[in-house]
Amino acid sequence: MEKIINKRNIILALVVFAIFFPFVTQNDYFIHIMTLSFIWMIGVYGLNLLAGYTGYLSLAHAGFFAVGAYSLGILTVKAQMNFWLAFVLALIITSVLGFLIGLIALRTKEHFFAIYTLCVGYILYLVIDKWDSLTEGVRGLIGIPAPGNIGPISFETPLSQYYLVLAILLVVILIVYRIVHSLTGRTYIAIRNSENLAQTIGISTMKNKLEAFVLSTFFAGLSGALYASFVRFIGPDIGNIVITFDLLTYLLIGGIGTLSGPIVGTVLVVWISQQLQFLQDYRMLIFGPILTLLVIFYPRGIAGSISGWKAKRAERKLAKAQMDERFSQNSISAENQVKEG
Amino acid sequence: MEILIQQLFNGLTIGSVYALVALGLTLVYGILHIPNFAHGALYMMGGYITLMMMVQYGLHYWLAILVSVIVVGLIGVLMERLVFYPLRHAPPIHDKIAAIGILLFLEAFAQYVWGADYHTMPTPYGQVVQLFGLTFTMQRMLIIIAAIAVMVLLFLFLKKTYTGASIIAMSQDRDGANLVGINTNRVAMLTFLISGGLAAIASSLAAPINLVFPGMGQLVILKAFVIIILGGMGSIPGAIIGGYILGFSESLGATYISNDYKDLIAFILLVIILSVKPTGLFAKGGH
Amino acid sequence: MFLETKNLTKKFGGLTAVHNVDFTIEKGKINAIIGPNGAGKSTFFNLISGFHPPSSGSIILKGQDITNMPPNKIAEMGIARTFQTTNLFEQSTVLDNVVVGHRLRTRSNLLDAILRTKRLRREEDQCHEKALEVIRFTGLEKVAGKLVGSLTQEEKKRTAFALALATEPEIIFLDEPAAGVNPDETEGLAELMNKMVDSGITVCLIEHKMQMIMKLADKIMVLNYGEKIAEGTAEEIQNNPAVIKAYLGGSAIA
Amino acid sequence: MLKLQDVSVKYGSFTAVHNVNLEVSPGQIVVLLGANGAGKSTIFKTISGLNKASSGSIEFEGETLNKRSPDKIVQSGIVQCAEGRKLFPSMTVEENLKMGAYVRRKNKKGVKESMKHVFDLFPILEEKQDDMAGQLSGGQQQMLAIGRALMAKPKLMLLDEPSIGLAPLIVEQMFEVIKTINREGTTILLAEQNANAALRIADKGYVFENGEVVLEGTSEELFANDEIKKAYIGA
Amino acid sequence: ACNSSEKTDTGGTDSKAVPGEGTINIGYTGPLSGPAAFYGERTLNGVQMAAEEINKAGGVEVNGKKYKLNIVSLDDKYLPNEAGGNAKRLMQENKTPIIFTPHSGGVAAMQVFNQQEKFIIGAYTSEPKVTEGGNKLTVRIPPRYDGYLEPFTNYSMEKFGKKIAFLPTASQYGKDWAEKLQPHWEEAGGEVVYNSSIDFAKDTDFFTIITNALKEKPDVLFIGGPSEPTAKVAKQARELGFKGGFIVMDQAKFDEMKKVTGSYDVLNGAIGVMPLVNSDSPGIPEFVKNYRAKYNEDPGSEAGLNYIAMYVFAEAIKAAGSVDDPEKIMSHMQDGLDNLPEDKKVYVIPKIDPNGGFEAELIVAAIEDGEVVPIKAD
Ligand SMILES: Nc1ncnc2c1ncn2[C@@H]1O[C@H](COP(=O)(O)OP(=O)(O)OP(=O)(O)O)[C@@H](O)[C@H]1O
Ligand SMILES: Nc1ncnc2c1ncn2[C@@H]1O[C@H](COP(=O)(O)OP(=O)(O)OP(=O)(O)O)[C@@H](O)[C@H]1O
Ligand SMILES: CC(C)C[C@H](N)C(=O)O
Ligand SMILES: [Mg+2]
Ligand SMILES: [Mg+2]
Repeated sequence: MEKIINKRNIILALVVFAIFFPFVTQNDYFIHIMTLSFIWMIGVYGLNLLAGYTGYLSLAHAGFFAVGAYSLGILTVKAQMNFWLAFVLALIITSVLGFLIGLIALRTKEHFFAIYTLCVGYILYLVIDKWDSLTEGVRGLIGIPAPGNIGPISFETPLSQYYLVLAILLVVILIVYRIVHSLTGRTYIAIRNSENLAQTIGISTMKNKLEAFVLSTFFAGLSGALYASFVRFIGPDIGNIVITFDLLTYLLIGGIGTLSGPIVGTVLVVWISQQLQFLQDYRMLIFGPILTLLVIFYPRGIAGSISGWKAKRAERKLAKAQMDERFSQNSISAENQVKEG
Repeated sequence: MEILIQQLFNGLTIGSVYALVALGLTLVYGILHIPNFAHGALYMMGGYITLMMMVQYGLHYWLAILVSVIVVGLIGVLMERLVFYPLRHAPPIHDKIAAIGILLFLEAFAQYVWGADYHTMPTPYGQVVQLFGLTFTMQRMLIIIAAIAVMVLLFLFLKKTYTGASIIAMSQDRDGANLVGINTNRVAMLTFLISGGLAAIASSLAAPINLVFPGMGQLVILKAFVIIILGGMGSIPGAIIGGYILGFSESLGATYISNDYKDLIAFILLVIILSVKPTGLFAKGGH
Repeated sequence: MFLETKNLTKKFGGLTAVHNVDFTIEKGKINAIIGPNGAGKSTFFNLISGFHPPSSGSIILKGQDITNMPPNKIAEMGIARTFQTTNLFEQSTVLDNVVVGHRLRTRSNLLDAILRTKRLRREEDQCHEKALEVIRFTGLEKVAGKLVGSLTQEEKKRTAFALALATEPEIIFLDEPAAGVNPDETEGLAELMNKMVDSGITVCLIEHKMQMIMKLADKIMVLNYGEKIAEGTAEEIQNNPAVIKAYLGGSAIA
Repeated sequence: MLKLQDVSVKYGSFTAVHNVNLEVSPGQIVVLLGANGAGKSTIFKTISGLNKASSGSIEFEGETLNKRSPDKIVQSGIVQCAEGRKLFPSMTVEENLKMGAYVRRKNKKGVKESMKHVFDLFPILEEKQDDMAGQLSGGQQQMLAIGRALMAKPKLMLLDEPSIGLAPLIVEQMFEVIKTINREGTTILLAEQNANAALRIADKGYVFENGEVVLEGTSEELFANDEIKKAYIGA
Repeated sequence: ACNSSEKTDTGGTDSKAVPGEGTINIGYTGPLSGPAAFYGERTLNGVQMAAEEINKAGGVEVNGKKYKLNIVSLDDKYLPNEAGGNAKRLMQENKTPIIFTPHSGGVAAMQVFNQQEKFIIGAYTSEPKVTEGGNKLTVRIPPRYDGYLEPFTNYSMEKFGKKIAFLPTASQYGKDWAEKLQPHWEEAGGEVVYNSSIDFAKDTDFFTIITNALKEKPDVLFIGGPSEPTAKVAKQARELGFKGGFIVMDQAKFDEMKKVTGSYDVLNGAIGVMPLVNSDSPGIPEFVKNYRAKYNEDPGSEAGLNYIAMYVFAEAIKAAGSVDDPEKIMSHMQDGLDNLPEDKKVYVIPKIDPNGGFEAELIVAAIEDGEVVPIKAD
């Protein structure tokens, strides 16, 4: 019980901090970076749901991110559509595309899936790059509008955009939290652990994988659409594999398969790479090794390491408290079913 | 007709380079069971070292390549020791990210040492040979012949020698290899040595027909991944055949379908193949 | 007839692993399959549970043809199985392993999860109840909170049973449940199988431990090179010369 | 020949083997008995160098093995046929056997002879010599694993539950084979659950419980022991 | 977090603050790592060198007070969002009235907020849209290239013939060029027999595409992109037996191409922009000498144009009498051009158009008999 209250408090504290952050810094640039980080986080949560919980590493996510962004961009700039209508359509387009691709991609497994999606991502990128008449090709789409007003609230200023993105992020986290802690989440994790076994206990693996895949691309598309309306210019490069690697880096450093990993990782990496700006052309000389070292020494990511450490402590405690005693009271809770932070 | 033959030759040239790169990648995949994203960076390092040996130390082309093979091979070994070995029990995603870290580092390193601009690699085989109205440059012939020679040697090594077989054995069961007395650490290092060496040969052969620059590895690495998937990961004949399939599909695709979309052709080919055969063309048996 | 196979055949390339096997399983009994290594026993299981599509022949459950159903559908039909090499979610606790076992009997979906509907909560409790029930049934109370990876072989076998039982099967297929388990513990597992039958579940097992089989099985089928060479009660099998020659060897019971 | 003194092995903070003393003399068959999880495989892995002992010493023919790498240990003549077999699944049966002779690879003729010897012991392997190891049935794989270990012509062979998953007829043959191998000069350390069969061919046995040796003695002594009878041989 | 009130000197020129002197921070965001780094570095070199010279000469005097220029440069890996973030950071931490960037994506990303946050974009891009969208604080530095069409077409058609094959770089710049050149060439009575582009970031070998282009028996090849790969294309075209002329788009420089081909002979019959080192603009000798001394290579137009742009901005600041009012500075850009000292005129830029684009004079050259010869571009 105590643990849960603690956890709640931490989350609450983080939320409160996020809400008051703009007042604390008053620094436009920090707000800008933070907003971007929130946007990335949404994409990272998408990746986490698939790679972290279902065990399928997709390298196509920059592609879906770009599809979300370009759908919004094209619908608003070229078709002059109402922002929110375009926004919803962009999400639908990404998810439908995700569904179709998932249908084929999920026939492959493990590394094949990773490389298959790598290629899918590259194809999405190439199509955006080459299909000038629709996407403006390398020129990019200029002049994407900021989010339209919702009633009296407008989203023209950086601050209002910050809060909009934050609100959406919180909803995403809540959704992911609930999924992970539900039977559906257990089902995903079962697939991650052993797909064969999952099948023999009657789980329709294809249906569940597809569900996770579509949801994951949905988040990528959401992230992309928000990005487009925040940066308001997009070029084909946002669909490049490099962006997938970035998302993956955030996830891994934060802790894959954990709930707080995406937040921790994104903030940390974005912050580090901003700090290394002074090194200019040579910053990758430092960043590369840092990345590698972190992966070696914190293989479960920051969040994973912390929760691992906690789990160890809890296990020791548990060993003392007689397991069977608790059993007779029918109270083995599903507490540590999902290893997370 | 002439065009067709010229393009087949072009496809053969570029396919040879692809095959060499893919071979190195597939070997390491076999041992590590991860796609080594840093392989492209090794390719790039190979180009620079050969270039430096030739330009700065005045070595002959072949000698320069030899030095490059050794140095890049050693970089590969270092990579194995410092990064992949400590990560051998970690889940596969970790190796991927670590490899990306190495990739970022090596590219920045090359830029730091040699600058960000393009370099030209001289070659003693600049001659152009015209035969039946077709153009063969010596360098291109060299690429094809040398690549095939390297591949035959590698094949013999793996199939006919115990040391070679130990690489294959280890790729299938690391503990098992240990139990029959194979020094698995040494084999892992050896594999990286060969893999790096292959990358260096590939780039040293290909650089005279293109350029040497920090991002040159990216030209081939993504395609190398397409190839090893196409060929079934870890499969050596698969990598070679896949390399040529891609080479030909690019040169013929550019000629008879569309130049702008020729990259797309290769990737779509792959997607179709994997859709039909989810484990690649040459996936080996077993469960 | 509860479950029957007709002319069931499986070919791997040139090799016929299972060849024209007709077998009937009677409800509420312990059925056993024995045979030399490579006889096709595990393959036979794989065919019934939908892991491999048969090359020809059919599988009929309670009059319904289930021959080409996917594994998950077959599980829903009430067929559960365990694997020869213990196949479990090693990184989770016993309890967590078993909880998902009941997932196939629940209906809640993604939307339920996101909205945390009543149905989801009810079904979560239901899965939990079921898990506790089968854990008790299999006698795993003491290790319910441990990671499966850290269990002993026997406990893993029991966990595999529990997981299979959580799917509420009518029939359960066990592939060498006692392999790697010492005689003392083998007894315990045999008892457990008897308990399953008593609670109405039909059991079908592959085993090399003759002592156990002969005591336990109501009906035995012997496979050799993919073909059925004998079928009958323990006594009949033990005295069948073909079986002795192909499988049991001189000192029939070791 | 082999001597373990106060050997302990840990997995993380968990001590799987605790202060074990054990001795094998040349030409013997020594059996380790014990329930699942008693620590038999752990001992084997430690002797083979796959695990490191956290304390104690392991000596083979007077030299300490503690610091030696697994491949060096194989070279000095200790070969293990491990639990889980650890075959090369996408290599053919023949190639697997060949790899078994890795430490003797220089001696081409010897390798050929050993191969023939193995085929004599397990004719099925000859029949399947061009098949991938991964496609064999469980029992066939077990035979291959033993065959592969034999290819190294070990002085000391560690057999970790060789009868697991084998048909009775084969188990019987297997123990015959073990006896034969032993007679031909290979010392054998065997882990078994099948105490009955194992003690019949063994000279000496150790009984493990929870990572400790709780009992040791000659086969006759152990056979006569009621506890053993009850726990491992079955009534 | 980092302390925002403190001046973070993120690389670049060191300017020790002397009492009584002020500092003007000039921002730069561009690709300093990754595949486009060489391009980013050369643009930055130009800005950097001008700033150092100005500082050495005493700085920029505004209303009697002397200011040193301090270049604050950030890497954006050629990504628009990074450029946008960098601009925010430069504004927040360094209060930069001017931010240079050498790519259209970065410009577009900054144009979203540069008028609210008040800074001038020093846009080193030829994308016409950046100055046509009505943004009042954008200066387009490189010249419009349509002036080249006429002389290039005339020269090539006369000397070699009417059939041309297009093989430019696949960048937007290359495509824009091709789109403009095609109607021009056809109007002059020519024919485009092959039209494609080469993606230097994705193509491993150019033989394939050149073979296809030459199959159509063109008299002239239109090529272009970064100098070195462009040179490779020319060289391989020769290897494949091409005997005609080249139209080289302005991104590639003859002198840099020569380093790849070994001599100008391969390029005989090529027409393109006059290499900066061979041009006779008044500022050239001095600039080339200093640049060589500092960077150990010949300067190209990336360096030259950004160099001169920095000078023009400095003059505009003086003329405006303000170091922190970008609108004021912007309105004195023409003065900046007018006041530019003669010996700094690496290029001759008489005018800035109302949208903020520099209108430079074009200087054209061809390669004949292994020599660079100037060509009249009227
Ligand atoms: N996926 C497969 N591909 C090819 N051959 C296979 C495959 N699975 C099994 N086999 C072959 O089919 C035959 C039957 O194997 P199976 O695993 O069913 O035997 P089993 O009776 O379970 O033996 P054991 O008692 O040793 O486990 C064997 O010869 C085996 O090599
Ligand atoms: N890699 C490991 N990490 C953590 N614990 C382990 C590991 N391997 C074995 N153990 C634990 O060490 C103890 C001894 O295991 P070991 O495998 O040596 O037993 P065994 O006697 O061979 O049993 P079995 O008869 O099941 O093969 C067991 O409690 C087991 O759970
Ligand atoms: C050559 C340059 C003037 C063009 C520049 N590369 C751009 O981004 O548009
Ligand atoms: Mg079996
Ligand atoms: Mg064991």
